[in-house]
Amino acid sequence: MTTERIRILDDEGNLINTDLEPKIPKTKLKKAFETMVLLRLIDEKGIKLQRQGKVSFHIFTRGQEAHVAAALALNDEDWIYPAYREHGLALYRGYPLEDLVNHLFANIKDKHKGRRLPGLFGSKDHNFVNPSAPIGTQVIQAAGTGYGMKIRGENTVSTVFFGDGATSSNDFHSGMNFGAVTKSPVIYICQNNQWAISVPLKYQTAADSIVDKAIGYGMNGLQIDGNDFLAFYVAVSQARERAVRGDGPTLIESVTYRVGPHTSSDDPSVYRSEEEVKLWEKKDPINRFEKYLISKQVLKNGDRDKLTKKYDDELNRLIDEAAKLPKFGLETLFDDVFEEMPEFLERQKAEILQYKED
Amino acid sequence: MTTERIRILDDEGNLINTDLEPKIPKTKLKKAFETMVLLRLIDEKGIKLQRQGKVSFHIFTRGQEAHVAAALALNDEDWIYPAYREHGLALYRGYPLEDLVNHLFANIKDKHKGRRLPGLFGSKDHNFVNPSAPIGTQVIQAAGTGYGMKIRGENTVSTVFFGDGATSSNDFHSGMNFGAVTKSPVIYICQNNQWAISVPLKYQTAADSIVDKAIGYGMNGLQIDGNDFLAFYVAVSQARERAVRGDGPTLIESVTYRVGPHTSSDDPSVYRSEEEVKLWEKKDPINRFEKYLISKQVLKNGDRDKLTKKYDDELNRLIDEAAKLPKFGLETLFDDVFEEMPEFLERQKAEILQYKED
Amino acid sequence: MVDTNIVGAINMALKEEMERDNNVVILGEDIGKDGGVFRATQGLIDKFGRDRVLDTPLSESGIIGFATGLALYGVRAIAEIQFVDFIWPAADQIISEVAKFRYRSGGEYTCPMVIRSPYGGGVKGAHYHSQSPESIFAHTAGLKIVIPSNPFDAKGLLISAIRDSDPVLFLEPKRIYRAFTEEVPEDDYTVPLGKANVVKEGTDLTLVSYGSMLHVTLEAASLAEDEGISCEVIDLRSIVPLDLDTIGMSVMKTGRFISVTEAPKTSGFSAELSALVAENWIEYMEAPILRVTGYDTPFPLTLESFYLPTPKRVLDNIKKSVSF
Amino acid sequence: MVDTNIVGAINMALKEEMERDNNVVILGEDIGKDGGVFRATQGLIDKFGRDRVLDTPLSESGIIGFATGLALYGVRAIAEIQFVDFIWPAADQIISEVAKFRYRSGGEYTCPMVIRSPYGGGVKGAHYHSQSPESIFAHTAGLKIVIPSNPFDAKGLLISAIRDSDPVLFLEPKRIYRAFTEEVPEDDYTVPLGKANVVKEGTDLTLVSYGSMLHVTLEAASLAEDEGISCEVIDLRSIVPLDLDTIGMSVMKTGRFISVTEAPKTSGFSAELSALVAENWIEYMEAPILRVTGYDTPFPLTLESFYLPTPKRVLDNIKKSVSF
Ligand SMILES: Cc1ncc(C[n+]2csc(CCOP(=O)(O)OP(=O)(O)O)c2C)c(N)n1
Ligand SMILES: Cc1ncc(C[n+]2csc(CCOP(=O)(O)OP(=O)(O)O)c2C)c(N)n1
Ligand SMILES: [Mg+2]
Ligand SMILES: [Mg+2]
Repeated sequence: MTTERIRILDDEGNLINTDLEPKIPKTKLKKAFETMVLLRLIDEKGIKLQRQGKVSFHIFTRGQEAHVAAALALNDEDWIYPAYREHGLALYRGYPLEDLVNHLFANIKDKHKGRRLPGLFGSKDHNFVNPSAPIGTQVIQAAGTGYGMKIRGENTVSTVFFGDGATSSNDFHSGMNFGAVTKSPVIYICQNNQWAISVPLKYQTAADSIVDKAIGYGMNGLQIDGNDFLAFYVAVSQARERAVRGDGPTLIESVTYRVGPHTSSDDPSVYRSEEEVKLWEKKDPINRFEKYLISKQVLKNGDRDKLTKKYDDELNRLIDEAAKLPKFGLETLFDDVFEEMPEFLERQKAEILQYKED
Repeated sequence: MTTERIRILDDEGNLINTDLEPKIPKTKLKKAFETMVLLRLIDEKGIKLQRQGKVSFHIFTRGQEAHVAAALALNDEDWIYPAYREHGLALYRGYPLEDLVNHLFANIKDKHKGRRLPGLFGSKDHNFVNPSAPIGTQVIQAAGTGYGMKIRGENTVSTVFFGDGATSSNDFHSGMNFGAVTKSPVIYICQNNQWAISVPLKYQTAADSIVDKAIGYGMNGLQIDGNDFLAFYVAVSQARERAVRGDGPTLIESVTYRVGPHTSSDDPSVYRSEEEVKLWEKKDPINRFEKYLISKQVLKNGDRDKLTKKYDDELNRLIDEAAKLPKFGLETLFDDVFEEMPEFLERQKAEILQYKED
Repeated sequence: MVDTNIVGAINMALKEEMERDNNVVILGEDIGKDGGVFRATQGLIDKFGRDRVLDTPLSESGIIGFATGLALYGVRAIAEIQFVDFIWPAADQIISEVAKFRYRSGGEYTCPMVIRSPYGGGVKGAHYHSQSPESIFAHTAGLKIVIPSNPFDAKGLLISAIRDSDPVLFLEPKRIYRAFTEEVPEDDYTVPLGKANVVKEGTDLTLVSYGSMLHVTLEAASLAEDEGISCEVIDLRSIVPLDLDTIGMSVMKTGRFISVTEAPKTSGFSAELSALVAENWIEYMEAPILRVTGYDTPFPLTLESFYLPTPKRVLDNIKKSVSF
Repeated sequence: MVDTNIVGAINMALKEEMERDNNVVILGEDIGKDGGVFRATQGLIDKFGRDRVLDTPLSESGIIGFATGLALYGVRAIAEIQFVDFIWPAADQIISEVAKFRYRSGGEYTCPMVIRSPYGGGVKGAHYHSQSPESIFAHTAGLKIVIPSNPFDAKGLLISAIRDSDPVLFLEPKRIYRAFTEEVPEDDYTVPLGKANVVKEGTDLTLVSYGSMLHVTLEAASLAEDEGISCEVIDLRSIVPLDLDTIGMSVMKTGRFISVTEAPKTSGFSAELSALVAENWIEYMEAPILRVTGYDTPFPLTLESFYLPTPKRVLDNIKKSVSF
């Protein structure tokens, strides 16, 4: 049933579809590449910090870095509902690396006030919505936001990311359906990385492809090689155009792979083979994009190493600083439950403050 | 996208597809017709009783009586999860009319002990599962039962009915998905009667047809004229064969129409036109089936009136008897919460029994 | 002033708020042409159009999740759940999302919205058209829960809820939707969330209730009066935030406490009320702290008049308390 | 006898019951090759195969609805919800279906199944890997709710739950999954549902808890002992059905009562316990009936050690009670 998979770069990064090759300014291409390199490094640092007991948890983006392309295809005013492996979109939009590091440490400078698991962050300034942990809930929320844009007559779109596992969730279903019925400007992007923790795609759905699910909602569908930065860009651009034109939402299936463990708590060797991982490592999105950029003279050989070194230094510095900062104080425990603190919370707060020194 | 709609009888009841015409023993055809006539009469009586204040509520099957065909295509050991407009399946399987009437009156002979809204009944003896009211929940339950049949190696199937509105529910999604992934012997039958109370199909889904939803689950799909008894029979038979062969589930979209109000509480004149109803009344499933049966010499002109008279008498008698019976006593309020009554319920029971005479 | 019942008052509040602020949108099943199965939204689609009066697909999870996306974006959404018994498909959106957005984002994202839903028994609705789940949502930090008992409060509380910065679950006592009318101002007024109403003053015993049970409670109080027992009756109006001071003032005066709620007894909101009294004012109590509630069974049909608290059953508990 | 922890004991119970009865099937996310994210189902897929150890799609609603269909059909399903925080998508199946099937069908259809799920804080899990929703399900008539506090009980209670004729929500205190080991019989034994365990006898004050909070409570009791206060500590083991007699015997003796639970305070199960004591034994009470609980906020991360009841906080409440 599946429509053709969009590929512009082959597994080695050679341009194989010049017709579709998008025209992206070099500065943007470069910035995208930098963001992807940075993501790779954040994974390395993150898991090290977790192993050292300095942060409590790490979520990997490794292998799925091509998602950064969406940030180029979208406008900054477009809303993004991430799942939890889309750090690149926030970073590309200018979310400060310092904020991310402080968030990982859940320290006093963490915008979420030390309340979230590291990696589950959002930023209102960047229209990058704070995700929860329950899988799939953001899909329908994104549809609601898209509807808001529609009835206000804005030229923006609402974009949502979710995994292959999430397609089984209740709110994938409601989210796809509500978006399609109301013809709202929504882009649904499934990062089909073949696994939901230890559950392989074949136990998740019997469909030939996830993109086939679009049909049952009367929605446009596109399938892309999710490790192909250019294909990712083209699909999101097409979907965006369609959405702002008033032609309704699109489901994009990005076929990719979760190269790392699910999270720092996971041991994938229990349930999948090294060979499979190896196979996909060969299709690495950063390597492919790098080759393309070199061919386009956006990058030179050696640039990547320099970049890595630069970010490594910067991250080390930020980490050192972040590690020194204290956590939020006990007096903040009752903030933000409601806009104004009701009396019963004032009483609970008074009680707990007795234990401040413990 | 939609596959071809199966039709064997045209809107007038003429045979238009002899290739597909099923071979069904005359006795069964006759019994099916009788059941359909009975259903029509139950609607008439039910709403009258409700208007008279003798029963609290009525749910109509009018216009959707062709569902009785499924009872012929299935074996009696196959499980049926009805929505709430499939009374015909229970009746065809031998659920006593007397039980139904007593259930409507929620009297002391009601198998559900006077606990359910009239029309929400099941019967374990007839593998006809007691439905709830929350829409869609039975879809995944039917999948679970199908899986049970599969792992026990039985040659039975699990069949579930639901409306077009129900396709938006969470458990349509989980039910379709779990059934397909486990390749369980399940038949999903959507009675697409064009309305969910006042919400028309176009506000329910943007899909071209409900049967298109099968694709996204990797499931076989069939669309039928749901007012065509023979098409209904053929589709369920095909789906059943496939299921017991181990080839997995089928979604059948039965395109039909809710000719009556949603329930006795509903006034459809507020939200839909008389013309639309009239149009569909011309495609009446009983009339079409009658014409076919007369052409096959299973029935004669005038048989239907005689049947109606017979059932009218029987129903009147049963209603008179049912109306005389008392309700379940207060001492039964705490039965069946658990298998054995725990102490705390014994205490609550003792308390309430003080009020028995009030 | 118009003479209207609770449904009428709700319809007024919705209409006026939608007129006042075109950023207010309502959504739910059958709320458009049908005007809602209880007619609470009657006429609104004609006045405000489908964009702002959205008949949704049959998915409560969808309704609340969609409203959440609207709320985050800055649109004020009022979602209707046709019967609160059907709220469970939306439990994840309400409990995991709506209630926690402000907190989890450190105050960046907020989720002000109203979830309106008819609740409660007494309408021959059986298992799935009769339940009262307020205590479950009261246990969910971040939600406000409002339950009016009369048309005046219904309108004033609903307007407050719509203008509130936090998510509000607004439970409507369907049993008394049309039970009586009263004068309701046609213009804009609010009844504040978190302030209880002392409906009747008394000296011997404190009765606390809300929603449709308030009327059962009042009847019981009047029966008790006939027997020379003076009951103070408090209508909570909102259970989160709860007006603990008003309860405290009353029990310090009366020394006796009974709450009347229709949900099943175990872990019902009556338990919370008893616990609050027992932890704060036990030294004033002259009798057991009692609850008159529904029972720990699914909601019945033919036996619902026994299942629900009755004036008689409340009265017996009043007598038990005063004769302790 | 084997020396094992709570996860180990649960794994033993599952394995033994699946060996004993091939009608027992388990299902959930990652319970197969992965052996569950906490390893509670480790090794079972190799022993019993995918038919009986079913890795499901990512849908809690699906897991419970599928288990319901199995239960109705006569297969004994044990469903795992990976973290109880993720149970909400299944709320409708649990509350509307599982809990009510027996009642609504007049006893024709029954729904015996076990829903296993890790619950509770203390593992740096933040909002969505830390919650304790037991009171919500306690409010749902038709469910039994079991919460073990040690390996011996975990195995014996789980076996009872699997063999029970009614649906059981079996909440596993993940904070103490691996906190300690003890001797657990290798063979078949059961711990009955609905019988509390008096873990420590005492005369001055009754402390009631369950699950991981039981250990906090015991520590507090031992601190109190140091100060000359004798606490009786009761481990409820199941909250529905509740062993009210054991609580009653204790409070009639001590005249003082504190419950310790980690869920938010408002409408938590502690409220039910306070209410029961206040309605049944107030005349014995010599002090306010107290609750030590989590607070009415979403579950925090860096501040969780303050949020959760601590021995110190329980001790302060003990002192408050005895010095009243
Ligand atoms: C409702 C819910 N159920 C279970 C979990 C536990 N869980 C966290 S991530 C995950 C797998 C998600 O898979 P997928 O959607 O494919 O995303 P991926 O991690 O592969 O990017 C599971 C089961 C959860 N967070 N929420
Ligand atoms: C979860 C849930 N939400 C809302 C309702 C109220 N309700 C009862 S029937 C119905 C419409 C059902 O439509 P459909 O599935 O098409 O079945 P039909 O009545 O047309 O046969 C609605 C909204 C319900 N019963 N359950
Ligand atoms: Mg995945
Ligand atoms: Mg319909």
